[in-house]
Amino acid sequence: MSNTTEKIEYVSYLDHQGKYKGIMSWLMATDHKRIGLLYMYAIITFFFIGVLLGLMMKLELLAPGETIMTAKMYNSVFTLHGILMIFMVVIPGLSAVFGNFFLPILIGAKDVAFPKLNRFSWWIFIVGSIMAVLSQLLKDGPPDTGWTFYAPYSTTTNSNVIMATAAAFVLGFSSILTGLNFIVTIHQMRAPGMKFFHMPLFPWALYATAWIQLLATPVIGITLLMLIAERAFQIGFFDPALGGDPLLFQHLFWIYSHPAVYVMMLPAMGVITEIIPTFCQRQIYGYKAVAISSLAIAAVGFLVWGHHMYTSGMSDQARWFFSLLTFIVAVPSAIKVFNWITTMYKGSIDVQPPFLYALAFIFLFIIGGTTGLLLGSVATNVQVHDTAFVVAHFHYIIFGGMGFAFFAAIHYWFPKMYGRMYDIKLANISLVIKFIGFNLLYFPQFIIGVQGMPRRYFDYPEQFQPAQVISSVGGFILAFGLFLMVYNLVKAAKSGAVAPANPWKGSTLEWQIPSPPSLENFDEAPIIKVNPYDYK
Amino acid sequence: MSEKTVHVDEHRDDEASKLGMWLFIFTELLLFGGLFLVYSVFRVQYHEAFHQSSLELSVTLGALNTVILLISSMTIAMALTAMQKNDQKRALIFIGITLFCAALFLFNKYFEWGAKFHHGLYPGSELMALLDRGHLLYFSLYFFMTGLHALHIVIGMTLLIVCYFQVKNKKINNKDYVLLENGALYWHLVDLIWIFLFPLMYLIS
Amino acid sequence: MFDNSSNFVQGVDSAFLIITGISVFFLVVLTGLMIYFVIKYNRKKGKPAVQIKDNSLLEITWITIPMILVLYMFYIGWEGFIPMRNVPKDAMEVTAIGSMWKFEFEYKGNKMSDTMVVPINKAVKVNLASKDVLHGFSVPGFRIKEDMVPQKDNYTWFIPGKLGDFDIYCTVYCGLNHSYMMSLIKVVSQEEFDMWLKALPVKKADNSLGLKLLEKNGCIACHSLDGSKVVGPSFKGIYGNMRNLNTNGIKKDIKVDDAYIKTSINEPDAQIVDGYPKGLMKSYKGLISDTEIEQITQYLKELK
Amino acid sequence: MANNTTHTIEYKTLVKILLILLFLTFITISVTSIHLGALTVTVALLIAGAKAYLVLSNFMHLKYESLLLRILVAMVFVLFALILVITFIDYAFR
Ligand code: HEA
Ligand code: HEA
Ligand code: HEC
Ligand code: CUA
Ligand SMILES: [Cu+2]
Repeated sequence: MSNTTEKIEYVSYLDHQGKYKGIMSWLMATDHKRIGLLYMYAIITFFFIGVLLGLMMKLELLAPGETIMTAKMYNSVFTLHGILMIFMVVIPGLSAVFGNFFLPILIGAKDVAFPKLNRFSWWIFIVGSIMAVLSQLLKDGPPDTGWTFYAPYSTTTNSNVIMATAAAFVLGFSSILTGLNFIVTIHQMRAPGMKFFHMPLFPWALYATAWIQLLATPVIGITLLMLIAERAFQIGFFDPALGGDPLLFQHLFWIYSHPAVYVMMLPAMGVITEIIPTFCQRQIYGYKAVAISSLAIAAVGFLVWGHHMYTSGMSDQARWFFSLLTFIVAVPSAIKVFNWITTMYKGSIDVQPPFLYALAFIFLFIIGGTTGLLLGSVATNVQVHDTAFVVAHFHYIIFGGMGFAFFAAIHYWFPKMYGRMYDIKLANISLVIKFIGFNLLYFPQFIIGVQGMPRRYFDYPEQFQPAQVISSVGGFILAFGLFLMVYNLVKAAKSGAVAPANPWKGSTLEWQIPSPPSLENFDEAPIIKVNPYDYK
Repeated sequence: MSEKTVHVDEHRDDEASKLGMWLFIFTELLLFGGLFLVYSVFRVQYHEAFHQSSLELSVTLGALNTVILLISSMTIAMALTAMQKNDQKRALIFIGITLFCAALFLFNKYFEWGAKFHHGLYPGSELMALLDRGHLLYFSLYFFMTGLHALHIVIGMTLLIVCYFQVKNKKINNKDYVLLENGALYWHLVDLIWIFLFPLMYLIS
Repeated sequence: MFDNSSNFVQGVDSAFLIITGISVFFLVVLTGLMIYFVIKYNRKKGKPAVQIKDNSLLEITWITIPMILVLYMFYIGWEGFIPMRNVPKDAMEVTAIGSMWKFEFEYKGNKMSDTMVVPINKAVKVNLASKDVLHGFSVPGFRIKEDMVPQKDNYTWFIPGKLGDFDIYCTVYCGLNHSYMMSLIKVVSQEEFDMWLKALPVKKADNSLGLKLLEKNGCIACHSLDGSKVVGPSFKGIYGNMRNLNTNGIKKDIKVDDAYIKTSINEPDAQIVDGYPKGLMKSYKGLISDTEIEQITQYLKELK
Repeated sequence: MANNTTHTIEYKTLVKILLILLFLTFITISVTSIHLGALTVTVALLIAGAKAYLVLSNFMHLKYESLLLRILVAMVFVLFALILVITFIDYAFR
């Protein structure tokens, strides 16, 4: 660091000219902000494909019998929908997009610890995604196993399972590298003087998330490799016909995939924890409790995977053990909800789109989370396992939670990322439409789930039709709301009004710098506050 | 537009690289952890068959490979010591010995696997298909675990070869040797895994 | 208050009601608070925010209360579940066999049925087996569900308390026709049941090698033996019959003989029966030897 | 920003550690060739654990690293042990 600290002229990261020009300046970017945007564009593309597939399923389910596709096609559609949404949208989702963009800024750093590795993660994310797309196109036909790849069906069906699992493997690798990068960044790159407990809470959530990504993902990696080896060489790990044990596959799969749901959820909670204090102009209630509950969720979340297997024929001891731990892992989530709401008490509440999204998030998350409790209780799980009830649970929690948090985040940070402002009224309208559509879409599924409608059903008995129709209509309302939002944001990015550096009067570091930030974020050393949420 | 003088300073943080390497090692440990989990489950179920199958493996060859890996683990640690003492020549010799050991290990492995293949025992072979469950699982795991381990040896060797040349042209020196440190850490990981693989595969008869 | 279609309804439903009750309570209270705060402390009112210090007592309270509540929920859930694992000694045993994509029920004395008939108010133990992949045995009306795992003995049991028909669904995704894998449990009186069981024919042991091969390779999943159309054409009476082929738009009529069957197994896509899609059936080349094909052909000849 | 915090381990120490490791290897092999029944595996694994500890703390310099890193490494092993044990809650009681 020999250069003199001559004052550098401000150039935003969007206009900065480096070694590469044009599109290459993006593809070769090592700037964490550009990589964040790259992830965002890729993920939104996949998200739209996923939504389209979801709507296709809803059309098919409008009436019993075959409506727009064959059973075979339906099976590959929900498989692709699941793979796309889980591995390519929500797992990287918040952490790779907003984590990349804001983690360094929030802790007062210039970039992540390994910028080149960061770029590499994005590349292999794209490679993995291309492989996932290829698995649809290759000769043997699209995979039809569901995103869970349960053996022995996945070891015997003759669709492109190998390609799809290899894609998931590569995507997992990308996720590991992102996690690794964030942990090192948080340990080594905090601005001088910033202790762990001086960090804002979004970095805390990312920290907990990164540990899950790092430690759980290898397990699915090896599991998928074993599945591939089993298909290629007839090794009997999981297929009973070859001497394997299908339940072992389920154990290994969920050892990763349960913690993975917290990879989706923790950053979402982190975002909400940033938004609520800003719009209430009041410091977060119970900072330490919120920070530590993230770690607690991550830690206990590793040990509850068996709640996906209550009816698989596990030992009875394992059933009660997993049920008990599942209930315990719900408590830190409850703590967070209580803290958010208490933060609003005696605040000065400014009702802006990001805040409304946060409220919608809390409402939907409570529904999703508490239906998780019904699933976690062994007796009721027997009734609703593998029914539409589960589908409703995870859609509530994944997009009611993670999805609305994503929207909250994008509305919160949009002015910072692009330096422009969107139309607030339109944002509110689209939120209301989405909220209504969402509940219409998924609430009926709880009801038919309790009545026994199994999931992954292409066709269904007639008594379930009314609920399915309401649900399908809701799907289209939701999609319309989504369209309005995208229209609003794209228009704003192109020609929105210029936004001030701190439109919401936030107190964390990102609001101290110009919008959009310059290449190295801080042209002057940032002022580190002991309490990141100090509004005085 | 003229070149801006925004300087991207040559930021170097050895602590960060080392922490990064350790984290990567964690993921490798859990990758093999998954396999050890599968191994334990099947071993408990097919106790007898695992015993009998392991008789097929040569303890001598396994022990030899253990010794080789332990020695190589020491020499790479010594290479680091040499580098810290600014003794470039010795460092090169020690990396060389390590690479030699690695090659020897792979040679033995080739020999061992070759013998199995020769007897028609390899994944997907007709003989494998005829084995009963326990034996089949044992050999599947044997090939999978030692195969994955051998792959890690190859990766480790590549890393060390890079280190060798970096030491040679002084890119790695006694002021900046974190790459060698990380290469060594990776190599120890390979050793660490073998320390568990050896008794579990060869010594359970 | 609960209907008594089976002995588990009460345990499951009361757990369901209690957990739902607590959940709805929290949902309503928390949402109410949110709305109240938004109105009361709205910035438009112009009151500045009050910075409130953390209060450990409050935090401990709201860690403890949910903790107690979840432990209670766990307890009632477990209580409702325990009986499902304790089968009375005198239960009647029925083996339910799942295969792609149908249920079969084996009663004592090697009697087979494709619906399950049980006498009311008597304990029935259902042994669960699968011939190929995972299936699920779910009877929503009885609140029971357990997976059918190949080569593993799972079981469930129940005491039916109400006459009538109850749906059985396959709940574990098992491939193409997963959503058509359904059956019925008919709960009848003891006398009716005895009569039904007596009338149920004993399954004649068909030891034909060809049939074994068809079962072993999973052909039965797509080709029925009784003339019903499943995924592919039925095997019943195909040998010697005429077939309308429609391969890639080229129509052709052909008589089913040894050679045709052989190509159909080795290269199914070379000759497609009119009305069926290409690529559904995979090639069994290398998996079924020529002698085995002959045995299959032999069996098909006899299947009239 | 040189590496001046890293501890240098003398050649002599490294040789000593290697000798102990070789000795332990020798013990494992001889212990497992006399039949101890179920104990064999336990002993073999305990020795493997000791060897792993030596490699980690000396060859991998963990002895001289920060407390934080040492805790993290321990945490990874504990996590794996927990996962193993919990999986066996299923398998042991089936
Ligand atoms: C983001 C993703 C996400 C998250 C965060 C969760 C969170 C939870 N999940 Fe969910 N789950 C999924 C995604 C997720 N899940 C998916 C994708 C599946 C299906 C996979 C498949 O099979 O394809 C699934 C399936 C699933 C099952 C298996 C269902 C089955 O197949 O039988 C279970 C069972 O226990 C479960 C439970 C829970 C619980 C207890 C939580 C808890 O963490 C929830 C905690 C939150 C709250 C409790 C709400 C807030 C608290 C309050 C408002 C206070 C009041 C509460 C108390 C008094 C405790 N989930
Ligand atoms: C994130 C995950 C995600 C998302 C977003 C969706 C979106 C949708 N899903 Fe879902 N779905 C799954 C994950 C998801 N799904 C999974 C894992 C399965 C199980 C697959 C399997 O069984 O293997 C499943 C299964 C599933 C089924 C059940 C299939 C069956 O069992 O028979 C159905 C049925 O209608 C369905 C419908 C829909 C619809 C209509 C939409 C959408 O069209 C609705 C539109 C949604 C919105 C408008 C709001 C959501 C917004 C976000 C999440 C923000 C995302 C973030 C970025 C933009 C980066 N999905
Ligand atoms: C995934 C479903 C599936 C499986 C499994 C399957 N088939 Fe088929 N089979 C089909 C379909 C669909 C057709 C019709 C299209 C065609 O001719 O290829 C067919 C056609 C045939 C025909 C021609 C039938 C006729 O009426 O002309 C024969 C013979 C046949 N299959 C034999 C077998 C045998 C033997 C097996 C098992 C070793 C088997 N099939 C497994 C789906 C399947
Ligand atoms: Cu059988 Cu689904
Ligand atoms: Cu889970």
